[in-house]
Amino acid sequence: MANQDENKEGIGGMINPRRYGIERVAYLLMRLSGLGLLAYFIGHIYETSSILKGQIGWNEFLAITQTNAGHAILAIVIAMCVFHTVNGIRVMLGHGGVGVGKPARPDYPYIPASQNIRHKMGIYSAIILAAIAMMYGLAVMFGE
Amino acid sequence: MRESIIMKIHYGTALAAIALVAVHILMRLTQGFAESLEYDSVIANYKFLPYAGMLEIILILLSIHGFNGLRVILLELKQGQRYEKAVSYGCVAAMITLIAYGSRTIIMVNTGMT
Amino acid sequence: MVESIEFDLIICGSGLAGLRAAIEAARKNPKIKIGIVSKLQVMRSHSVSAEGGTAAVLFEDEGDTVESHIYDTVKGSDFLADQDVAERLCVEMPKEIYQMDHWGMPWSRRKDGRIGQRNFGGYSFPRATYASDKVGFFLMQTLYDTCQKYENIEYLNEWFATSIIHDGRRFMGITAIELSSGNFYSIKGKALIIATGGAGRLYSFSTYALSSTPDGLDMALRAGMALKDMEFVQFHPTGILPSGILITEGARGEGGYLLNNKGERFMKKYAAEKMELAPRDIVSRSMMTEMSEGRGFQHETGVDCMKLDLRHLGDEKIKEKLGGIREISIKFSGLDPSQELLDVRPVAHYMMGGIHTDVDGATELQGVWAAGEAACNSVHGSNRLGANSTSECLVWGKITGNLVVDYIEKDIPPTPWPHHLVAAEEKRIYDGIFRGNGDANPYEIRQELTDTMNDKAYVFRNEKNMVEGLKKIRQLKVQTWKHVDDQAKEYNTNFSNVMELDSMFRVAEIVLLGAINRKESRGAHARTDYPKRDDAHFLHHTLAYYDPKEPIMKTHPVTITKYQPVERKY
Amino acid sequence: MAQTPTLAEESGSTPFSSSQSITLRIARYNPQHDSVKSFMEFQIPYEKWTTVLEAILEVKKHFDHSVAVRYSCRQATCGSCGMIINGKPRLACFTKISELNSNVITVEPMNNFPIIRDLAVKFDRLFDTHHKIKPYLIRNDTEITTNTKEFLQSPEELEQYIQFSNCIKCGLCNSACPTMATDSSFVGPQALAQAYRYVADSRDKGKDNRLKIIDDSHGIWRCHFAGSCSQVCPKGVDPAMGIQLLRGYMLGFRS
Ligand SMILES: Cc1cc2nc3c(=O)[nH]c(=O)nc-3n(C[C@H](O)[C@H](O)[C@H](O)COP(=O)(O)OP(=O)(O)OC[C@H]3O[C@@H](n4cnc5c(N)ncnc54)[C@H](O)[C@@H]3O)c2cc1C
Ligand code: HEM
Ligand code: SF4
Ligand code: F3S
Ligand code: FES
Repeated sequence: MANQDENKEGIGGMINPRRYGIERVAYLLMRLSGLGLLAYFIGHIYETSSILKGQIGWNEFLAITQTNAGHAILAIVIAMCVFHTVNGIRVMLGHGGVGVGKPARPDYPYIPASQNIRHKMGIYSAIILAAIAMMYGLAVMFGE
Repeated sequence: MRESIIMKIHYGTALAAIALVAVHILMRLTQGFAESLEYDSVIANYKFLPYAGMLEIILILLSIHGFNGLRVILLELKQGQRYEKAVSYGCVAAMITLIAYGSRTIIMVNTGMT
Repeated sequence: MVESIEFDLIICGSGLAGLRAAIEAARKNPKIKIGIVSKLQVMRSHSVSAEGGTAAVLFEDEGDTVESHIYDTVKGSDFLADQDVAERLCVEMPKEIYQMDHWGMPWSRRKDGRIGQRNFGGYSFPRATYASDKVGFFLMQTLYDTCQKYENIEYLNEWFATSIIHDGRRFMGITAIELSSGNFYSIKGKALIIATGGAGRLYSFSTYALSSTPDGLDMALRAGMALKDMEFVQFHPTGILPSGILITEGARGEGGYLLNNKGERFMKKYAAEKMELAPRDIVSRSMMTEMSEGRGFQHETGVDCMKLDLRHLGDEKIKEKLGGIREISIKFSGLDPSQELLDVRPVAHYMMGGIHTDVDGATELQGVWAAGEAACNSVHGSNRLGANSTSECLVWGKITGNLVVDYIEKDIPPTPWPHHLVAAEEKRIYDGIFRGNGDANPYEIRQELTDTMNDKAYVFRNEKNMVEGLKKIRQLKVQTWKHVDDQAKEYNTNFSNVMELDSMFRVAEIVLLGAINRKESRGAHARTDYPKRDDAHFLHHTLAYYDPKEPIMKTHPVTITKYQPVERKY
Repeated sequence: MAQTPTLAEESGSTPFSSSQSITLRIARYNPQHDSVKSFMEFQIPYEKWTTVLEAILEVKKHFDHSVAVRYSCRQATCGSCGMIINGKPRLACFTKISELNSNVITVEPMNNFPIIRDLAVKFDRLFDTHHKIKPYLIRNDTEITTNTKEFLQSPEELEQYIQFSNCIKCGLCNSACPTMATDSSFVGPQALAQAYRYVADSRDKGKDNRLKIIDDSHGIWRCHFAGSCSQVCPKGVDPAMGIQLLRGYMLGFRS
């Protein structure tokens, strides 16, 4: 990790979301949700393969997922998926140079145009949509 | 491969996946979540060729996207020629394995080999 | 045995002059090996602080002439400039501006796409070429970036040069300490360009970077070269309080006023025509006179000052053309120039003097050239006009870079490397300084020295003060400050600070001696006891040579080609 | 002649008159001799305009000559004095003690740069990456001849890149960037912003050339638009913007 010779901040510095505002939170959530989704995706493919074991195998597997814990995990997956998707769209636009502001002579005190309200709104909406979707998912799953 | 091509694929797969995953999930919701997971309805879905095709495409797109994402994170975590080579090939291998494994399910169910 | 490395050309100093020379040499002959030795990281040189402009005649179609630039320079110098040298500067400059443009310099532009120029003190045409108010910074960036094109330039970042090695006739190399490791090296070379900049940190109230100390000048001095005209120190009228950071003359060039406590633009009494845009020596003296006659202000630190009024320029113009000083005054003094008056006071800003060179920048030692502020080719005489210094750096950077390649390309017969000289130098700095002991705190001594210079050799000078100052400095010199408490090798700035102090003593003494000897008032050297210029006795340059006991002072004639000295009025 | 009190600017010999003081904690570490980083504490009086750099130099002057710190211009133009001040990368000469709102000020060497000693760090990699992106006008008539005049450039064209031209190579951005925290091969926001500075210059013709250089596995794609670089930049360069605009070319959003 933080290598003394290179004095790199290491993973701790990379994931620390506290110092640099919401953009850094989005960065972290994007990574976590990406990894989370990948893990789920692998699990999901393994899960669905149980269908090859016929109805019994499938139902056994389904039973495992349809516990409270299973539902909770699924709810988180939904949230991750929505956040990752919405924020992913924002990130792609940003990476293409959309909404990152126009170059202009900077005047002191310097306020970076790329750290603007549009992208902040994008991040907040990703988080809010993710929360709504998660709640909706929970309602559907626990509601029955 | 040039990094720009890889990353264009990364973005491209993400974009394509948005639409398809939406369909995939909406199927769950329109059919009613629990019912859609009944063994028979699942089998029926798989047997419906366009749907199975879609699943196959999602599988490929997201495997590419996901494992490339993983590769990116791993490349940034640590550097070194051997490590980086291992990460690149490892991710491709994992990707292929996952696609193969998932395809096996889809193809076998679709062709009625259960 | 001292480790050694080898280059064809060694450039000591990486400011505008050093980098310009490096590019010129590198592109002229891509085969020679060039080493830039700098006690700072190359990009950090003091030149980045230059703000206002670079003088050149660009708009002959709009009425400017090279002739007029030459005359303004000579008149500004109070006729002490060597006129052939001034001519060289003004003739070469326009090409340099275009060359910078072609290398990517972000010059500010006029609506028609041509390069913009602004008004500056002492000129009869607005010819200070500008890039917002960060000219030096952008020039440095342009040069540093252009250097990246050349594979034959090597950067010795943070190497402190300590001495010049020669056989009495010809240059052979230098010695230097690599700061990061603390190792002492000899660097062999066929030729050297000294571009170590000014030494304004001799004064405690100064616009200079904290690193602008006279170690480069001292190195040349100890190697037997003369320092010329060191008594002429320019005090810029507008150093902002409390830091002393510069508020560029461009602020007045864009229309700023200087006010006294009656709210008057007092410059009308001293330079009715040019007002605030009279040359710096005149404006500084006027400010000091106002203050001593009770028409100044007092800053909250207790220091006297005058006010600079930029409010009428408006926020937008200030942001566009003076963004840098806007940042400086808001940040460091808490004042927004579009709303408030700035507290300013004359501040040590430039040294007209330096290593004695001819019009080509060649020194008295074969194989050594000097360029930039460290050199004194006498282009500025006794008072430099604003914006002429970055120009000088560019022009003589180019000239020396060019000539030095011709010299290197000639076959120079090899001479045996004088190990004993390197050993002697090693002894001087390690036994004499690094392993010295004593209890005087070198940092406090440095403070006292620079305070003394500020007190005794400021804008107005007189015999009594300067003699007192010299005595004080000699007293300080014999105290036991020659020791380095930090005995680590790596990045030992304590060591380099003490070495800087060591050089300050020798050069401060020369400044004072020159000033005491010059019993007249000329340009930046204003004596209350001899208020008139005295061409009969003092129309000459001052030279100072090293001697372990006391510097040897000589004189040197001024080159006058076309313009006979007349009284200077603005 | 006016005998006014002298203003001793150089790290303040003006006796600090105020009664305010702070605790300055300086990280001490010499990799050649020490196995761990440690902190030394000093009580430093200050005025409302005192900067962190002045406080450190005060320590160097009166308490401990051996503090290793890089500085030069003391006016935020040379880029020497970047360090971590109370947890964030900042320029010591451009950070006033009074604006930190804290009684304790902790200064540490910049992250993601190898430590030489105490607060001084190695810049070799930053200089190398800067060199790598070809930071100069690329076209074949950059050398002037006798009658050359300027390349015309309108104020609007200047506006397209002047912001990025303000970079002082202080490295704060590289120190804040999350990718840099773990990836020592990443080109980094400083160099990428400079690549954009030249690409956006109407006089330059080297766009394709430069895009190729930064298109590798530790190139521009390792920026995830985290934006921390722009937040810490003391000169308003906004590298994050430059990088995304640059990537816009590669993704075909711009041409
Ligand atoms: C605040 C300010 C504003 C200015 N504005 C303007 C302006 O608007 N227009 C104008 O024309 N002029 C201006 N000037 C003057 C001008 O900036 C300088 O004269 C010029 O930059 C000097 O450049 P240089 O290349 O000679 O040396 P510097 O830039 O001072 O560089 C000196 C170099 O020498 C190196 N060095 C010194 N000693 C040693 C050693 N012992 N070993 C190794 N290396 C060493 C240093 O590391 C540095 O790289 C201004 C000056 C100041 C102070
Ligand atoms: C369908 C909608 C999706 C969109 C729009 C999308 C978009 C993106 C984008 C733009 C990135 C790059 C982020 C960056 O470089 O900063 C990314 C990264 C990533 N994605 Fe997705 N993605 C989607 C779905 C998925 C899924 C389903 C998975 C899991 C299999 C996944 C796994 C990853 C991973 C692991 C990363 C790397 C994380 C990072 O670099 O921050 N993505 N995604
Ligand atoms: S972009 Fe800003 S933070 Fe980064 S090196 Fe340049 S000036 Fe410093
Ligand atoms: S902080 Fe790093 S991730 Fe990109 S936007 Fe700046 S370079
Ligand atoms: S000392 Fe130059 S940037 Fe701080």
